[in-house]
Amino acid sequence: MVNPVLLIAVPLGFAFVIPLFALFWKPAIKYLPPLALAFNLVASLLLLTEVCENPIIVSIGGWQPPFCINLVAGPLGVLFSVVIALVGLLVSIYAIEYIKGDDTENYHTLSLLLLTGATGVVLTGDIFNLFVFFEILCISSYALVAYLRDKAGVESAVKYLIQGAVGSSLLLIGIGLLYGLFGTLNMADIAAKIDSVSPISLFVPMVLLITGLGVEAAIFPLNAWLPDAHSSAPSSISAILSGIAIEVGLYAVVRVVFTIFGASSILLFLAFLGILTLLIGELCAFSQNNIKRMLAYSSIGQIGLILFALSIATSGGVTGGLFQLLSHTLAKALLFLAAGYIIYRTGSLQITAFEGMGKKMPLTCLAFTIGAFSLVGLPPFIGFPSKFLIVRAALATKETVFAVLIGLALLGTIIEGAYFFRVIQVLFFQGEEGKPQGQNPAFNERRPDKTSGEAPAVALIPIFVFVVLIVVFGIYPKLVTDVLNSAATELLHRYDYIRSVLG
Amino acid sequence: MIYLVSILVFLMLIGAVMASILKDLIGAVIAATLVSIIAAILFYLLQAPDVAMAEAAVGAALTAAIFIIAIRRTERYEK
Amino acid sequence: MRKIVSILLLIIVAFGIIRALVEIPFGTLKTEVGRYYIEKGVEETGAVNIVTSVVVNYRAFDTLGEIVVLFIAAIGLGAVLRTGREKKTRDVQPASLILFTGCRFLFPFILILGIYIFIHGHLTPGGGFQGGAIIASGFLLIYLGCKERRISRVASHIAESLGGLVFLGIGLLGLVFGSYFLFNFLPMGTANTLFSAGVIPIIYIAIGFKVGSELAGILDNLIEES
Amino acid sequence: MSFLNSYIYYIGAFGLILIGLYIMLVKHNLIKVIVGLGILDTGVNLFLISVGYITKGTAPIFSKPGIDSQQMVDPVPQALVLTAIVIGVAVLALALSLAIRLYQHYRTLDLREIKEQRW
Repeated sequence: MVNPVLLIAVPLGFAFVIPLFALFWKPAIKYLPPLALAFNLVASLLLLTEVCENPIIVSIGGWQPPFCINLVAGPLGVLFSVVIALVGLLVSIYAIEYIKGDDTENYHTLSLLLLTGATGVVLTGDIFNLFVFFEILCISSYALVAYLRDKAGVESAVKYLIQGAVGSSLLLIGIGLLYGLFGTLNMADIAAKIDSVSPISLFVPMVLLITGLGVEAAIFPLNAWLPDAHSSAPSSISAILSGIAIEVGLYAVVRVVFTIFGASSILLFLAFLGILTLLIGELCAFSQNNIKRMLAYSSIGQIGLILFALSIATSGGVTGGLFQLLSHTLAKALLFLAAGYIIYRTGSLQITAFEGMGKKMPLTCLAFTIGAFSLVGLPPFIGFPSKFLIVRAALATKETVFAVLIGLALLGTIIEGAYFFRVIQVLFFQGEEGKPQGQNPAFNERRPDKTSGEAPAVALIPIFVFVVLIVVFGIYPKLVTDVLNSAATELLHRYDYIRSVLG
Repeated sequence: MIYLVSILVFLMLIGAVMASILKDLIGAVIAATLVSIIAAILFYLLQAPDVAMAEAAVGAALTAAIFIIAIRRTERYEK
Repeated sequence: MRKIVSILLLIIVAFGIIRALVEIPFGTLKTEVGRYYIEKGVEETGAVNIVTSVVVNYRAFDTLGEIVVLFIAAIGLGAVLRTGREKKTRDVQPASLILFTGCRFLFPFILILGIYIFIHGHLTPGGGFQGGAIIASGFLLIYLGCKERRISRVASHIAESLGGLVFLGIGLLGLVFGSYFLFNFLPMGTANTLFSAGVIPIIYIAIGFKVGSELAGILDNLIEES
Repeated sequence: MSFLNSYIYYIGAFGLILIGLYIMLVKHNLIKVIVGLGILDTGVNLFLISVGYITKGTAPIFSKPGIDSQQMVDPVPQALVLTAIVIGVAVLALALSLAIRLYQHYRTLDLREIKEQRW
C-alpha cells in the first residue's frame, strides 16, 4: 500500500530541494517537477485500484480522528489526485522547453507547490487543513499569474489576489463559526453533528464557505478575476489554472455542500447558478478576439455546466459532472498548450492573426482542433460521452426545471461550437500567407519566433498524449466510468464517508 | 476589567476608521499598526500569549516595516 | 454608487453574522477536542505548552502547510520583484555612529532572544514563528543601521531549504518508525525540562530558522530589488 | 454591563471585519486596499480567539504544577490563529510586492486608472 501522505510529502520535498539545486546545479531544475509528478501519478494510480472498495484513512501524527488531521483517500479524492498528477506531469514536461529565462527555478518551485496544494485540498479530511492547502494553491497561483512581470500579468495578479484574499477571509470566518457551533474541525465529525443544530443557524456558515471557495471555483458573481488571470499568465500556467485550479475549487464547494452540510435544499439554487455561469461564460467567450481570453471564458462556461451536473445530485448526474470535469481538464489543458505555441509563433493573441497557421504547424493546430471538438462535445472525443451522460441524467430526473435548464445548457454548447469553429476556420481555411499583423499592445509574452514551424518535440509529446487520452476515453468511456461511479457514490453517500472516518 | 477592554476595543475601532479615512498612507499604516498592537493586547487578555507574541512580532513590527518600505517605493498620498 | 452597494452588502453580511453569533455564546466551553488536548496533551506529547503541542504535534500538518505558504510568498516575491540585472550597490549614506554601533551591539542579543524563544517553545509562550519573526526584525535593524551590510542570499536560501527539509524529514522518519507521518518517535523525557517533548523542539528549531530566513529574505527583496 | 461582558470582543472583531471589508470594497488606492486586508485579517483572528475563550480562563500552559486544567481556554483556535497570522503576512507581502511592480508600470496606485484588462 502506498501511504497517501507521500502524495503530498514527496512533491513538497522536491519543492524544498529546488532552491538548493538553483545554487549548485541549475540545469537539473527543470527535470525535478516532472520527476515528482511522475511519482505522484504512479502512486495515485496504485492507490486508485485499492480505494474503490474501501477508502483509506490515514491519520497524521498517530492519533484517532477527530483529534488529529486525517487524510481521506476515497475514490473521489484519489481520482482528483490522479488527474492533478497527470495534467501536472504533462504540463511540466511541456514547460521544460516552453519556460525560458534565467530565473526558471521560481517558476518550477511555484508550479510544483501549486499542484501539491491542489493534491492536499482533495485528500484532506479536515476543514482547516483544507483552508491551508487552499491558500497554498491560491497564493502560488497569484505569484505565477504575475510571473512574466508585464503590465497585464501584474494587474491581473493584483485583482486576483484581492478577490481571492477576501474569499479566504470569508472562508476563515465560516470555519470559525463552524468551530464555534460544533467544536471540531474534522469534516466527518462536523458532518455527523450537523443535524444537532437548527438549519437556520447553519445557513450563514454555509454561505460563507461557498462564497469563499466559490471565488476560486469561479462561480458566477465571483469570477471577475478569471479571464484576466488566465489570459495573462504564461500558457502552461493557464493550462494548470484552467485545468486544475478551478476544478479543485469546485471540488471543495461540492465537498462542503454534499458531505459536510448534506444540503439538498440549496442544490436547485446551485443548478441555476451553474446554468447562469455557463451562459454568461459562453456569451462572453463568443465576443472575444483574444484567444486566451476566449479559452478562459469558455472555462467559466464549462465550470457552470459541471456545477449544474453535480447539482442534479443523482448518481447519473454526479457521474456525468465528474466525467465532464475530466473531459474539460484534458481538453482545456490541451487547448492552452497548443495555443501557447501558436501564440509563440505568431507573436499575437488575436485570433485574426492566426491565418494560415494550420499549414505552418499542422500537428499543433490539429491538436487544437481535436481539443476544441472535444470541448464542444463531438464524437468520438471524450466530450461526447460526458455531455451525453449529463443530458441523460437531467432528463431522467423527469422534472421540468432540469429539462429547461439542460435545454439552456445545450444552447450554450451551440454558442461554444460557433466560436470554436470560427478559430478553426481561421487556422485552416483563411489567408494563404499570414500577412503581417499589428501587435497587440498588451502582449509581450515573449518575442515571437516566426522562423521555425512546428512546436519542439518536448512540447509535442504532452500535446500528443493529451490527444491520445481524449480519443481513447471518447471511444471507450467504460475505462473511466467505473471509477467515476464509485467517486459519485462517495459524494452522494455522506453517511458512508462519516462511518469510514470515525469508525 | 471590562471597562479597560471596552476602551481598548473602542480605540481599536477608532484606529481602523482612521486607517480608512487618512489620505496619508503612512498615517493609515500607523493607524493599522495601532489596531494590531491593541489586538495583541486583547489576545493577551483572552489568555492567548502565544498568539499575542506572534501578532506583536509579525502583525505590528514586520507588517508595518514592509508597508513602509512599499510606500517609500511607490507614492505616499492617496488621491 | 459603488459606496452604496458596498454598504448594503456589508449590512447584509453584518446581519448574517449577528444571526449566526446568537448560537455561539462568548466565554463558554464548546469543544471536546480542545478539552482532550488539555487533558492528555502533556502526557501524550510531553510539551507543557498545549498550544505548542497542538501546533507542532496534533495539527503539525497545518504547520507544514503554513511554512509552505511563507515559502511561496518569499519565492513569489522574489519572482515578482526580480529585475534580472545585477543589483546596484545602494547609495550608501552612512548611518550615524550611534545608530551604527547601537545596531551592531543589539543585533546579537536580538538573535539570541529569537533563538531562545523558539528553543523554549514547548515550555513557555512562543515558538518557531515568534522566534523567527524576532530574528527577522533583527535583520531589519541591521538594514536600518548598517546600510552596507546585506544578508547572504546563499545562506538564507540554504537555511530555508534545510528548515523545510528537516521538518519534512522528521515527518517521514515518523512514517518509518511509527507508521504515521509526523509521528513523535523520540522519547518524551520529563515534562517541563528543556530536553523533552520528543521531536517538538527539533521541529520548532527548523521552523524558527526557516521563518526567520524567509521573512528576512522578504525584507531583503523588498528593500534591494527592482 | 452583561451585554458588554458577553459581546465586547465580538463587537471588536466584527467591527474590524466590517471596516476592513469596507476599505477593500470602497477605496481605490491599492496600498489602502491592502491595509484593509490587514485589518480584515486581524478581525478574523480576534474572532477565532474569542470563540475559544472561557470566562475567567487561564492560558493553556502547565507552567507550574497544580494548575486547574478545567479553566484552561481552548488551545485549538490559538493554534489556528498562529497559522492564520503567518498566512496573512505572506499574502500581505506578496500583495505589496505586486503593488510596487504595478506602480513601476503605471506610475499610479489608483485602481480606477489601471484598467488595461477589461471584459
